[in-house]
Formats: sequence, structure tokens, C-alpha cells
Amino acid sequence: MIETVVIPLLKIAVLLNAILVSVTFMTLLERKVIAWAQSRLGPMRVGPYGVLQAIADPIKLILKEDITPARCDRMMFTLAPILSLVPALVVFSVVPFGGDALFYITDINVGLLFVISVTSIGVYGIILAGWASNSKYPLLAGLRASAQLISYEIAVTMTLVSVILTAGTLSMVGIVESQQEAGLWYGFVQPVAFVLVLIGGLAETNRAPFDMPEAEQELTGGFHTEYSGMRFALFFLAEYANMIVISAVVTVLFWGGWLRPFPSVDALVFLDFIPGWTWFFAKMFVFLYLFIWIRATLPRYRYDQLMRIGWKVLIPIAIVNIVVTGIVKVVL
Amino acid sequence: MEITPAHYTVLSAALFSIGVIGVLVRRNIIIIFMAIELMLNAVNINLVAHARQLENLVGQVFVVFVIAVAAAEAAVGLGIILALFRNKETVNIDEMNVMRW
Amino acid sequence: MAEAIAFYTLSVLILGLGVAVITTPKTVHSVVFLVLNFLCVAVLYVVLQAEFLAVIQILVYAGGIVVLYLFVVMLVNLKHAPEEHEDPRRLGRLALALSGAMLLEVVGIVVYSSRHEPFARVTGSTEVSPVQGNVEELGWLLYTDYLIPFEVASVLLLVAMVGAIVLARRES
Amino acid sequence: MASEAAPIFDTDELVLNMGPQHPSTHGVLRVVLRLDGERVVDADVVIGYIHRGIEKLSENRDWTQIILLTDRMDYVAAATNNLGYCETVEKLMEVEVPRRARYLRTILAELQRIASHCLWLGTHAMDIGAMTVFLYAFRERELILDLFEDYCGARLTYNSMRIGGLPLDIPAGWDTKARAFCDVMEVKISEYEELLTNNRIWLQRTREIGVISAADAIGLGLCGPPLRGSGVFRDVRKDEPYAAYDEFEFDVPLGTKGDTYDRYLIRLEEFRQSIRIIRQALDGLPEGPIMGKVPRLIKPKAGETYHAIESPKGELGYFIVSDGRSTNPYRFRVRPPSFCNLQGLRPLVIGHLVADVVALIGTIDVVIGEVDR
Repeated sequence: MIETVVIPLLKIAVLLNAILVSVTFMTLLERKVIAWAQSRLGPMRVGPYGVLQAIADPIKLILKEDITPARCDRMMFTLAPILSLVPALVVFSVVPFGGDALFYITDINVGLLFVISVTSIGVYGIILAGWASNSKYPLLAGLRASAQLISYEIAVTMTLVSVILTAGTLSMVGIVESQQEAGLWYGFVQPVAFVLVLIGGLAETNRAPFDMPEAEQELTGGFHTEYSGMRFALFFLAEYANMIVISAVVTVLFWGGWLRPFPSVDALVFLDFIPGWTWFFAKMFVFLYLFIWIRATLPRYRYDQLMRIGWKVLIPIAIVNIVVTGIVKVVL
Repeated sequence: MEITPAHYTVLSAALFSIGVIGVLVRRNIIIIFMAIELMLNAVNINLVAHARQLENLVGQVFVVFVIAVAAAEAAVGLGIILALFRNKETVNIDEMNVMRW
Repeated sequence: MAEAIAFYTLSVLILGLGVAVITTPKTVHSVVFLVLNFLCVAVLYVVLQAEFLAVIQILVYAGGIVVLYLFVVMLVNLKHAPEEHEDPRRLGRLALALSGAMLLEVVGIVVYSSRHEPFARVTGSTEVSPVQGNVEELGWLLYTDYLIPFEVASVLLLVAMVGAIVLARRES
Repeated sequence: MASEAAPIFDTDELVLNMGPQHPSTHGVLRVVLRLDGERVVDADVVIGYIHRGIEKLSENRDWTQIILLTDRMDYVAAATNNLGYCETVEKLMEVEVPRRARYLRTILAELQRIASHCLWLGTHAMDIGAMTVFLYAFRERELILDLFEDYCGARLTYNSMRIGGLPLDIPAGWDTKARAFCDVMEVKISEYEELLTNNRIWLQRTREIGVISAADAIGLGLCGPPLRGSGVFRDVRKDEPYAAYDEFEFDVPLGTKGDTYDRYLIRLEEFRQSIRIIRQALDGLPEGPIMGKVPRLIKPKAGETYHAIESPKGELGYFIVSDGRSTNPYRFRVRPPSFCNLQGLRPLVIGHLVADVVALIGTIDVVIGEVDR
């Protein structure tokens, strides 16, 4: 009973809290990093160097009035933020933060497919938010978002096929273990797939330079134009949770999860005193920082250009990558 | 209390009936399409339940095919709905009688 | 016991959401109920130890097909509900009665056959596949015994895609 | 049958109201877009949300008070507006402006051009999603505002010129600061260029977007960078030199294709040319008085005149009629470059996507205060 019920529940509780807290600090990190990139200071007022801003923001959002537009579809308007947050959190159930069973909630044999399929549910939150707001800008943004998510989902899924071929398993733990056996991170084995997943991940999380669905300058904030207070906060949480998901998945698939760099090189064995989960979080942090950095640097693509990249560049490259991987796999 | 395939079959039959009712009673063609999806799912539940009972994966293979066909059906069906809507501005199945002479 | 709890909970959810799909007046609500219904069916597949199908169910049905429905519902922005126009030749009551009768018939058959001739437990599959695990075995079956149906299905999808594009294309 | 019924669906366009409270319409511009999907079929530009009646108001103020009102037209380039007005009245009164004053006026006008272009670059880049350039450009604009503050005490509405000259001489050490600014700015321009000029996304977002031919540009009455972007040579500083521009060497950059990217390059080059002019003016700054001989009571003799200068946005012209009896103009009329360039918005946006609309509003560089007056 303890083994099957209490411990998993405890793990879920810990993980949920950890994610939500790290999301709030992600927002602080983003504001700080972008501020530094732009030669500003960023938040400085709440706590030393503005550290407590991460706590002040959620409190503000919770206390704010939650406005429901007069002629919206109330049920869908309420459901949409929940539908976009829940899938982002559910994905973490299969992410292995360390090699020991203590560091993941479950390891199912279709782990990677589970990640792909659950993230594909997130699109409903955005479409429904756009539709339920009964307003034109959110509607346009909702349509943009759904088209974008669906096309990049195809590209990312097709790219992941080549990783699955290389690893020979769908289990998230299994993929890391096969990297250990290979003695090489798959980032080196599948560099093309790595870049494609990174680009696709940016697009799937609606991050710059693919942030059309919430482009403030074009669509006045996009699908959450009509949202305020806690419901807006849920969208916000979902976006950042999705960033963490993509970073975690890329870490697992391409950067060896909890493994140290060059797991096959014996000269580096002294690095093993650092626990695996530290490696994992360090790698995740690199990707999160990369996302923020890109946002501070690049202009935004246009919607049709984005679709063209998805369909005419990423998907063909992904297909070629699968074929090449297959041939190499058969020959070797 | 053991759950036998009979239970799953009854569940499947009930879901299938809901689908049939939807197709026969509703007039919005999109809802009718969704009712058809419900019926397909009812069939899938049945196939999966019996695949486990027989400890044979052929049932699951069939489910894969059913899903593939459902996807094809949805794509073409929704294409037809859109084309009809463009021409007649309706999704009422009773008004879609172009093929009737 | 655990399976019973799961089964009854999921059955109630699946049937309840199924009824909601066909009774809700707003089409968008119907679509959302349909998604939730499919998610419950996916959980039922997990209970039935078909993890791969559960994931495919979510990925293809919930994440793909139903999004299409949602798109069409949003495009078909109706000015008047279709239920207003009544075709006098429609026999709703009869339809209800017929489907009720069909349900009774199926249930009857199931109850009768399970009483008199319990479902036989077949041990061991006829095919001995060289791989282990649900996904691997399924893949093995698809690419050996069912290769031709599999290819036909892919051609079907291709045809459907071309058909959908031709149908939805705007004539200029 | 399909061909016959197709228009029913095709006319089902979405009317999208952009502004007057929209983050990218630069103030209170309102554009009513008719969309087919995301493609703009028609655009209706609605103006007048901050009309304050400056022209009419000026006909009831005496000649010196009007300088203060001109600040409020193009409020991101107030000194240029002051200059245009003062020179027009001087032309009407036939007042000779001392050489030092003309040099200082040129320096102020060119600093103002850099400040205005900084604001344009920042907001234009921001509209296309490059948020960092926005803050970089504003950082440098701040330096110019500091220079102006040192000079006249104000940071936005300067009231920095007088009919016949300048109210104040530059404070001690100001020219060193201005030189230092020129050195800083030169480095920063290459910083902007690093972020944008060869950026693939920037190129894709600006090249071939909003192309306007030379003939069309002239036909629409465009002026300033949008006109020069199409390859038409027209710069009031060269064609009809005013202030001290005839004494300096500078180039007028011209575009070839007339797209958004060309207009971007032209403005960046104008940064450099402005710095060149400022340096020349600081080097050759003559000594002498800063006010010409102007009567206490300004009362030009009856007559009318039109005088134009090259504001950062284009040709800024003043048409003033004096009846020779009262102490205020009989008729006061401004030819604001933003207003004339805004004419070009509708033909530019038709056929483009919603995302391009914000880029195109940015590229013609309008200030609504000047459009509405």
C-alpha cells in the first residue's frame, strides 16, 4: 500500500510544488536575463535584487479581479486555462530527473509517445480561449496557435522517430540508459534531430521568434487578451511549464539526462561525485537560458513564414533524417 | 468482483447505441460525425477488451486500422462539410439534399 | 477490485460524456465533451494493458481528429442553429426506440452467452513473436502479418488527404 | 454551381479594428482592416483622435507664443518644428540670422533627427519583435535628451528657438559633450546593425514588404525617407538649403527597391550623415551673436510665405499669411510630413498580412501629434 499509493502521491506532490515554484522563478529569471541583455537592471524593488518579485507576482495575480467578458462562453472561458495547464504538468510524470527510481514518478514503456500525445492536448486550451473570449484578436490568435502547434507537432514527432530508432526504446529512462551504453549523448549522434527538436520546441511553446499567437504588437496579447487575474496566471504558468517540459525532454533525449558529460571517458570519472539530478537541472537550465536569450535577440517571424519553415524545411529534413538513421542502423 | 469481457461488451454496446441515437436524432451534421466517432470508439473498446481476453494482439492491430480509417473519414467528411457550407450556408443534414432527385 | 473500480468509474464517465456529446445544444461544447470522452477511453485502454493504443488514441483522436472538428466548428460560424429547421419526414421517436431495441438486443446476447457459454480463455497467442513488450509485439504484427493492410491503410490516408485538400480548396 | 456560390463565402471578410488603443499604432492611429483570413483586403485609416486645433489656435496667439505650440506637433522632434516655424517668420520679416545661430540651429536639428530616428528604430524593431533594439535605441536617445536639457532645460518640448536666432548660447563644455556623443553614437549604430541588418528574420520581415515605386511615391505625395527609399532624390537640405546646410558636406542616401528594408537602411545611413554634419558644425562653429536684429514687437508686414525644411520625417512646411495689422498670423497652415506619408499606408498594406501592417505603420514613421495637429 505504501509502495504503490503513498510514495507516488508524495512524489507527485513534491514535483508539482517544485514545478510551480520553479515556474515563478523562471519568470524572474526571464525578466532579469532580458534586462541584463538590454542593459537594464530588471526588478529591483521586492527583496534583495528583486528576488522576491517571483513571490509578489503570483500574489498580485491571485488578488486581482478576475474579469469575465460579458458575452463570452463562460464554461469554455473557465475551462480553457485549465486545459492548457494540466497537460503541461502531466508530462512531468514520465520525466526522469535521475537514474534512481526515486527521481521519477513512473517509467512507462511508451514514455516518449506519452509526452508527445499529452502535449498535443495543450492546443485545446489555446483554441478554446480564443473562441470563448468572443473577441476578434483572440480568435485570430487561437487559429494561428492551433495551426502552428499542429504543424510543429508533426515536425517534432517525425524528428523524434529517428531518436527512437537510435535508442531502440520509447521509455524515457531507457533512452538515457541506452546513451550510457553508447557512451555518447545522442546530441552528438543525432545533431540534426537535436537542432530540429530545439526549433520545434520553441515553436510549440510559442516562444520568440515564433510567438505569433501572443504577439503583443500584432494581436494585442493574443489568445489571452481577455483574460485577467488567476486565469491569466494559469496561461502564464502553462507557457513556462511547457518551456521546462521542452528543456527536460531535450535534456533526456539529446544531452544524456542525468549522465555526466562524456560518460564513456574514464578520465572524467571524478565528476561522478556530482549527483545525477544536479547534472539534469544544470542541463535544463542551459536550455531555459537559451530560450530567454533567443527571445532577447531575435525579431519575430511572420505567420506564413513560420508555416513555411515548419512544412517545407523541418518536415523534409526530419524525413531525410529518419531514412538516413534507418540506413545507418541497418548497415551497422 | 471480476470484470469480464461481457462487462466491456455491454459498455461498448451502450456507447454504440448513444452514437446511433446521435446519428438518428441530431440534425447538425458535425454532431452526427462526432456520434460516428463515438460508435467507432465503442467498437475499439470491444476489440481491445477481447484482445486482452484472448491474449492476442490482433485485436489491437485492428484498432490501429480503425483509428487510421477514422482519421481518413474525418478529413474527407469535414472537407465535404466545409464545401457544403460554402455553397449552402448550412450544416443541417435535412437541407443537404443535392444528391436527391 | 481495482479494475472494477476503474471500470465502473470510467464507464460512467464515458457514457455520461457520450450522452453529453449528442445532447448539448452548442457544437463547441460537444467537441470538448468528445475530447474528454476520448481521454477516458484512453485510460480504459491503459486498464486493458494496451498502453500503445492509449497513447495513439490521445495523439491521433484527441490531438488530431478532434482539433479538426474544432476548426470546422469555428469556421462554420452559424447564424442560426440547424435544429430550427424541421424536416417533417424525420421520426425521432422511432429512432430512439430502434436504438434502444438494438441496445437491449446486444445486452441480451451478451448476458445470454456469458451465462451459458463463458468466454473461453485462450492461453498463448497463435503467433509466437520474437520480441517482448506491447509496443514491440504490435509493431512486429503490423510489419509482418498485417503488412499489406498496413500499406493499404497508408494509401487510404493519402487518398483521404488529397480528397480533403481538393474538397476544401477555394476555387479561384 | 460552386463557382456561382463561391463569392458568398469569399465576401465573408473579417473587419478588424486596429487601434486607437493598440500597442503598435504609435499613439492613437486607428486602422480599420478588412481581412480575408489574415490578408488585408482593404484598410481605412482613421485620424483625428488628438486633434487640438493647433493651426486655428496659432491664429489667436502672437508670433512668439506660436513657437511653443509647434513643439506639440511632432513632439519627438520639437526642435525641428521650432526651426521650421522660426525660419518661416524670418523669411516673412526678412530678418538676417547670425551665422553662429544658424550653425547651432543646424546642430540642434541634426541631434533632433538622430533622436527621432532612434525612436523610430526602436519602435519599428519592437513591432517586428526585436525588443532589445528598442531599449538600445532609447538608451542613446536619452543621451540626446540630456544634451537638450543642458542646453535649454527641457527634455521633450524645448521651445528652443526664437524668431531671429536662439534664446540662449550653448553652455560651456557643451560642444565637448556633443562631440563625445557623436563618438558614442557611431559605435552604437554598428551595434544596431549587428542585431538587425543581416539578421535573416529581419530580412524576411522587411524585404519586399510594402514596395512602392518611385512614380507611386511621388503620386501619393510622400516625402522624406519613404520617398527617398523609392529612389527619388528629394531632400530640402540639398534642394533648398536653409540654416547652415549649404556650408556642410553630407550625402543623401537613396534606396533602390522602395521596400521596408531600403527605408530602414536609409534611416540608418542618415544617422551617420547627421553625425557627420554635427561634427563639421562643431568644428567650424563661429563666434558671434546668437540673435539677429528683431523689433521688440514682432509684426511682419502684410504678405504670405511658404517655407519648408527637412524634418526627420520628411518635408515640414509652414504656410503663413500675415495681414500686417495684428500681432498674430492671419492664416497659419502646416504641411506635416507624417500626414502626407500616412496617405501611403493604405496602398502599402493592401495585400499584406496583419503582421506586416504593424511593420508598415512603423516604416512610414508617423507621429500622430503631427498628423492631427
